[in-house]
Amino acid sequence: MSNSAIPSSTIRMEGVSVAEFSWEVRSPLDRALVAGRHGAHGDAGVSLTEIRNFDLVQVMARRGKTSEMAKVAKARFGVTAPVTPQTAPTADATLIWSGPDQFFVLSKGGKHTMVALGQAFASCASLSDQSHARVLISISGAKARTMLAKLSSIDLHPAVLGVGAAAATSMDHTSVTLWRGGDRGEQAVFNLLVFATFAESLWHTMLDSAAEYGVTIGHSGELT
Amino acid sequence: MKYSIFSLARAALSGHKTWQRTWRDASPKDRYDVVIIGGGGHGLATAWFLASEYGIKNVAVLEKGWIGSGNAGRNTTIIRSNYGLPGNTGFYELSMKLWERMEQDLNYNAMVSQRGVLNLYHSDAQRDAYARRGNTMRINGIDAELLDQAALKKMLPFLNFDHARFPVQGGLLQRRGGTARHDAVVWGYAHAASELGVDIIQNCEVTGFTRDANGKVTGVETSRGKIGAGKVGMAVAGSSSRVAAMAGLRLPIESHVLQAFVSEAIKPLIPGVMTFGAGHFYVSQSDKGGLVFGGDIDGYNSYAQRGNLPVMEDVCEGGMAIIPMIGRVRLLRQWGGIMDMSMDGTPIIDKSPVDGLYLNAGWCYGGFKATPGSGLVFAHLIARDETHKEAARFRLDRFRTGAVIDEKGQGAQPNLH
Amino acid sequence: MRITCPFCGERELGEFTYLGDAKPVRPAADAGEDAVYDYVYLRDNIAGVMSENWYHGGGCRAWLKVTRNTLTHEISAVEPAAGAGAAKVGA
Amino acid sequence: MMAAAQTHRLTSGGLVDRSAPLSFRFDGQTFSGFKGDTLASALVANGVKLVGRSFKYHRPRGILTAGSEEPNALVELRSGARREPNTKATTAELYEGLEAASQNRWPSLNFDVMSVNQLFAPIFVAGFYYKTFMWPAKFWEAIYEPAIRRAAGLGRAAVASDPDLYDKAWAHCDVVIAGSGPAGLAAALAAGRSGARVILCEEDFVPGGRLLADGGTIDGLPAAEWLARTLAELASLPDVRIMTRTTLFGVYDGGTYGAIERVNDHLPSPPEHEVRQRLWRIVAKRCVVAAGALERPIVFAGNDTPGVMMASAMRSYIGRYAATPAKRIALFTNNEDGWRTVETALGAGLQVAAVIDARAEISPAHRSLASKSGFPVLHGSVSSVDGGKAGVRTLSVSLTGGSRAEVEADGLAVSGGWNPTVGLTSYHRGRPKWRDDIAAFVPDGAPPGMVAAGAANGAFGLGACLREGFEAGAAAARDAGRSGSAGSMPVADDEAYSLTPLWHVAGKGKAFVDQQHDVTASDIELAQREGFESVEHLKRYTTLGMATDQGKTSNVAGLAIMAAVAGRSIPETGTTIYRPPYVPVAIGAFAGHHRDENFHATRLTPSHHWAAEQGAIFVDTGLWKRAQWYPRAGEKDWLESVTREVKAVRSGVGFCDVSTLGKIDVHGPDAGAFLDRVYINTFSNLAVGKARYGLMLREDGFVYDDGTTSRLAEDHYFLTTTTAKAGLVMQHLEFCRQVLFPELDVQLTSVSDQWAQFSIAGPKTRDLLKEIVDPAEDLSNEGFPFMGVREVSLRGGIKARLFRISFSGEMAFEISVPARHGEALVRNLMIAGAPFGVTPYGTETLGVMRIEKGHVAGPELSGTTTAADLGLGKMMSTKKDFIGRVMAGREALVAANRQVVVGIKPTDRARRLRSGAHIIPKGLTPGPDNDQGYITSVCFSPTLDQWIGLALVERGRERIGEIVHAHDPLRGEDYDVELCNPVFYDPDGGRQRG
Repeated sequence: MSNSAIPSSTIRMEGVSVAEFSWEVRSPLDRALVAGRHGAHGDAGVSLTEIRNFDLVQVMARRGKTSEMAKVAKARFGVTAPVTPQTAPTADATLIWSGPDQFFVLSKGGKHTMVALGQAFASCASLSDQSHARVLISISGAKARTMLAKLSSIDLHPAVLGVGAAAATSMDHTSVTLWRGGDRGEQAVFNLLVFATFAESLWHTMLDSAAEYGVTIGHSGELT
Repeated sequence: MKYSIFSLARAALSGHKTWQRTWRDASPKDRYDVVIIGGGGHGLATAWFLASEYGIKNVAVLEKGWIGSGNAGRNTTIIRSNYGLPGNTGFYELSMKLWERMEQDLNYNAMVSQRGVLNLYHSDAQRDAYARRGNTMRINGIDAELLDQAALKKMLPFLNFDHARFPVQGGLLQRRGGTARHDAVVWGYAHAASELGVDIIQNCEVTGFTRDANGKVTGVETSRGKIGAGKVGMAVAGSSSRVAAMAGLRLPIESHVLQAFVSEAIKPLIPGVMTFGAGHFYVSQSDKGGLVFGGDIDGYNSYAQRGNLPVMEDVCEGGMAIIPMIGRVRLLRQWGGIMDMSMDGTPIIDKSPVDGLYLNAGWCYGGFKATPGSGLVFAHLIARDETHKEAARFRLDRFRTGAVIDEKGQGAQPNLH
Repeated sequence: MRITCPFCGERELGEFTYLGDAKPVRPAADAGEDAVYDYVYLRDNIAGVMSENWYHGGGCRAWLKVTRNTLTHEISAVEPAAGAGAAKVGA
Repeated sequence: MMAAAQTHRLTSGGLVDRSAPLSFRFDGQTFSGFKGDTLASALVANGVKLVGRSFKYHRPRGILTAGSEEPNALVELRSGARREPNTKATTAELYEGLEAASQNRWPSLNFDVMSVNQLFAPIFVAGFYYKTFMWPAKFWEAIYEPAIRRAAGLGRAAVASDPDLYDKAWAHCDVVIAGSGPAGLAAALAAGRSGARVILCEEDFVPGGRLLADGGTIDGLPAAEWLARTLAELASLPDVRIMTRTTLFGVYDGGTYGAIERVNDHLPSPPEHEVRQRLWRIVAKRCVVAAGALERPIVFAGNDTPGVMMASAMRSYIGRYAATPAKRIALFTNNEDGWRTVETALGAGLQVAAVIDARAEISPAHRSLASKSGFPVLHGSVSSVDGGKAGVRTLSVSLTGGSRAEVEADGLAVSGGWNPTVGLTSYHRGRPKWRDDIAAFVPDGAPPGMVAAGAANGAFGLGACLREGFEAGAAAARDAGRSGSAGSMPVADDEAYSLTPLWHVAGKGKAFVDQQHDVTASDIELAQREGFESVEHLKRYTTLGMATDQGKTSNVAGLAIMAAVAGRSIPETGTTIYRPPYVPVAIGAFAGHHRDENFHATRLTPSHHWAAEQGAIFVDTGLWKRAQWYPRAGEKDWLESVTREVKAVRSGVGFCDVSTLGKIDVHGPDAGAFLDRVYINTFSNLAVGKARYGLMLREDGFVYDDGTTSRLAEDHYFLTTTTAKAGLVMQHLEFCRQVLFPELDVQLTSVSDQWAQFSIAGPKTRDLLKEIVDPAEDLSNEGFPFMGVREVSLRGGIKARLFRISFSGEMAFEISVPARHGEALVRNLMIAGAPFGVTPYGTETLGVMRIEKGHVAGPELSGTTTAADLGLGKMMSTKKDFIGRVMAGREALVAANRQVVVGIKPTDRARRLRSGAHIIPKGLTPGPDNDQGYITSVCFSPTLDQWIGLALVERGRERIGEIVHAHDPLRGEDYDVELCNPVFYDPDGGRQRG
């Protein structure tokens, strides 16, 4: 399993002497995630994929600066930042509502790092880097919704949690951010941001919850 | 009428037609020396001690429903005196000593059963806190033992030693702790108090106080008319704020719901009382065979006498964490009682700021074990107008002065006590 | 019990933490010991409709003012605390 | 062993699958039944009548009902770790290899020694134990109680950990329906067609309710055909879900319902990866209770004899299971409905010995049925039953007019009328109301959003059930905002239902009200005589209705008898409070996945897996696993390892993962002002690039939490909390921000998981850091002074934050990197520190060094100490307001005799100290009046080569140098200690500043 991916957001080679030390990143799920088939035999009902190496920045409006923050976001991302529990996908980032007057910027490729966004939002928002504070898990498969109903107390019905809808909620007494990505074929895709230090524990719970349906496990560097 | 195996056998000959009422069904008189509001364990015990210890027999106990219909009949029946702070330790031990002679005092079998109360610990820090508490108990002449894991494995081999999230390291044991049959305590005090002349008046709800020109309480207004009183004591846990408000008082108390649970009856499985130290779960097994268990309060103000699923699940999770053999035992009944949660987790037994009105309140979820002790010290306060020495710190003004008795160290946050 | 968070929608009790009566107001710095004692310790302990502080810690982390009947647990209104979503102020 | 033939099975009919025979064992004997049987129906089919023994008198008992209301036929199902006591044979689905045993008998069901209790029955009346067993007092625990406990209880629970899995799930819908009889199905049809999301819960393993046994005609079709058609239509509706083997057991606030699904109880054990049972939390806008009604018994002498059965249950056994409880039956009824059992029995070719009808009039149709079939109709009541464990033999009948008759029969069907199931509708303290026309309580005051329909609402006719169900379903869908058409309503005729209330027939012998708890009619009379007249007193005194059936068959009869003896009406007498769950639910199901190691989540630090590789011993700290110490080969105990770690740090360099501390970004122009209000000391004047120790109080003036907070930018502070309080402090700060001080422009974000943070401590810290930090960074005392904070570059590319703070008292830095670099950082620290003997250390060493340094931690921050108690009183600013300021000034909090933190050393240097020992002035006998404090924290100090500790002692700081007594009776230890300065190590602080 490769652990050598270097997120350009946090690692900047500034040409200092020799790189004596390796600063490889290791996902909190590095040990727990064993790719392959798990649980009941037959067609796997659930697919769990960890998405690795992303930038995640929390943007919180300062007092009285909501509309200014919205303008900056619109200018930078070309979409309206969500003001209700929704996501706003753009070409190179997804804006995810995370609470009143705040949203996450989820991206890859180093364009929307803390430093870059910090400058853009300096006048109107407080930013906090959460790139390492969360683990991102994508859940799909015919039984994804059934399995998630064991962990989530919110209504996952497609008419209620539609594509693009988000929720700041809890699973297994742990705070998570959940949103529906674009469907994959006929199937819904649920994305889950989990606190990094809880991730292994919640991962095991998810595996236990999914085992009866059969599970395919993997990881990916691509955002869905 | 004296109860014994002989009277029982005699009565059997007549098909038990000779038994009389366990307590007289009294109608209110115009005036009493003392009126106690609340026909729960504390109120009835207070009346009995007034009559038996302090010679005040012209006493009425007013109960809005039927006696024992409040927390006296809704608790998990545990008795113990394993407290760690001055003020509590002596008082609960006084109460424990009264439990130990209750049945002979009252001529009623309340099934006081000293099968032991064990608090499990799961960390060094918890062990140290229990050591401190256990030493306090011993210094106060109370039995306490600190058990290690090896001793526990012998005593309770069914605990989850091998697959625990928070492994058990040991426990603080009070062998004299145990349980009592809660309803029988109520009936026993009612029986004995009634024999001494106390009027127990059911279906008599207090709706207000009568006061003289100086503001002194002179009696109560009730659903059965005005009743005059030399002194009025209130022992209405769960409703303390409402009754006190009739006298214009605000109390450092919130009402919270505490759920309790009982399983189907099974053959003896769990010997004494035990509390899980890494979650909210405690359990004992009743003489009838049901596991009687509970956990934390629901955590929000409530007068609804019922709780919600999260706490019920939390309690059962605690049970399955520490005693996973109870998985297939079925939960039979769930109920809720309204707790007088005080601001430091400790009761208030004091004269109120209103002349002639005496307070017995704020028992949190610990009132049952205090029943006889509470009765004695409250009777003392009412009879003598002075605090009993074992209740000296249960003053109302302690919140003002800061002399709080906060066993859990949670401060003025009732739902955390 | 379910609380409709004004930001997140209806959510399960387990996502919330209770603090207590929302009526007492923290006294001004010079209000004196009696006023603070009253604020910290004394409660109306209402049997009926009460305004309460709840925290949506398992969700959006907003503090909410919930109007709830303590006799029935019925919730009749939920609004954000003054400083929840306050970025809108003056916007 | 060959199974005996099913002697009492009809050759045709019923819903059992004769092509799927199942073998099972009851009390060691092998029998066979069919798929579709319950254990009870299979026992009936095999002619087994004696199934259990009663609670108190150990009387022989059979099968009374065919559902979850069963009081008698309780068995231990399965064996070993899967043994399930008190399982109702009437609901246990038969599976191949099922094993069940009768309970509460010894040595056998047939010969039960404890049935001797019946001889003592004259004494063992209600509440007898309250009147005796009091002398001598010691005998209670020693003799009486153990005997009572052994005799009580019913079945035996397993004594090994439950091997099966459970889980819990959430479901959401517009309408949840309890019960799939005609009313429930009609409700589901109406709601489902309207477009509502519907969940229909059925506790049985097949839907249909009474249709399965009683049949009927609906929409002109035989019931079975209508049922099949209806189920097919419901299955075609995408948002209608039928959950069989699922009981809706409780209703909670806000439209939350509890349901238990017995996913795999019909199998010997659950398939791999599957759960035994699942707890459902169903969130529904509306609820239709279509849970039907329960037939009620009539109380008469010998009514507990095996072979006495509810009339509807007998119909179920014959009609649904094709099993015949008797060859020659009699019916005792007070209503029209009971007669259906006669029709069913005749249809199955059974003999009818007689019908005993308590009503004055019976219908001409029934009269002609009797004469056609040749059985007598006796107007009167059964006054006693003669029989025994072999079952009913003879019935004595008191005829209207006074004469008597005897009837020979081997089975007696009893119908006392029907009680709507008012459980669910009453769980929010709604009190059911009495209806004279059906002599029964019906739902009233149901929780918001809930209605009862059909028999559950007192509408007993098939047509009425369909109508009420359909209308309730349609209305519920409308209320939930669904506007589709409910289509046409299914129709059926209503059967007649006339009844003459009859509760108790006077007669000789024990007449049981609560069969499981052996509560008799005379017990109720006794309770009334002794003043236990209120129904709650009655219940508690006699235990009526408190058995595993929750009084489903006994409560109403009990209070009717009480009403009669007390001379009141039944509605005046009232009901007891109904309490959930509707049926008993396995504790394991409520726990679900959260048991054993999964009881709570586990949090892992960034260096966890590395530490595990090193062989670290972990300690649970809240949800965290933290490295406690790192043993090395040859070390004999933790003390040796910890001593080595401490020495290594104090003489060289070591590091420790401190990522568990709560970390909060405090942003905004008012961040400094905000911190000034939450800390007792001032932060607004902290320079950028500096850190400061801060202390928070609760509003009541006692210490809440502490930590080091740094200013990273003009408008950005980085606040740390203790590990224990991380989440609570975040909540508290959000409260301050959103509720108390909304006028401040400040934003809070938890960054606890963003940063891997390590303490690097020891005189060689700088040497190590120079290896790993970009050489351009100035780490000298001048370039990076004590309490300085800065972002630095590390060799190899990444940025880190360095904090020059020290908990150990050594020259130390804390370094933090983005968490996914945490493990790389540890590995690099090991490489970079190798020349200096770098030593990873755990929380024990952390603790030793903080005690040596006199820093307070968890045991001192007990929630009952003030800042001054901790020696930090001077930090309290007098120039600003802050949380807790005013209450901290109360007299008891500033009293001179408070217990304050002080150091302690044993006078005997070899003596070990233990936390929890109390401090008594030297020379005094320990007692409550001279208990002056206690030891809070202890350690063996390798630096001082002796045990040292911190204690909270009355006036401790004024008594430095005093020898006091440490009293530890729990552990049998008494010794002298000297009170001393709590800072044992480097009191001037030169090392950490150097």
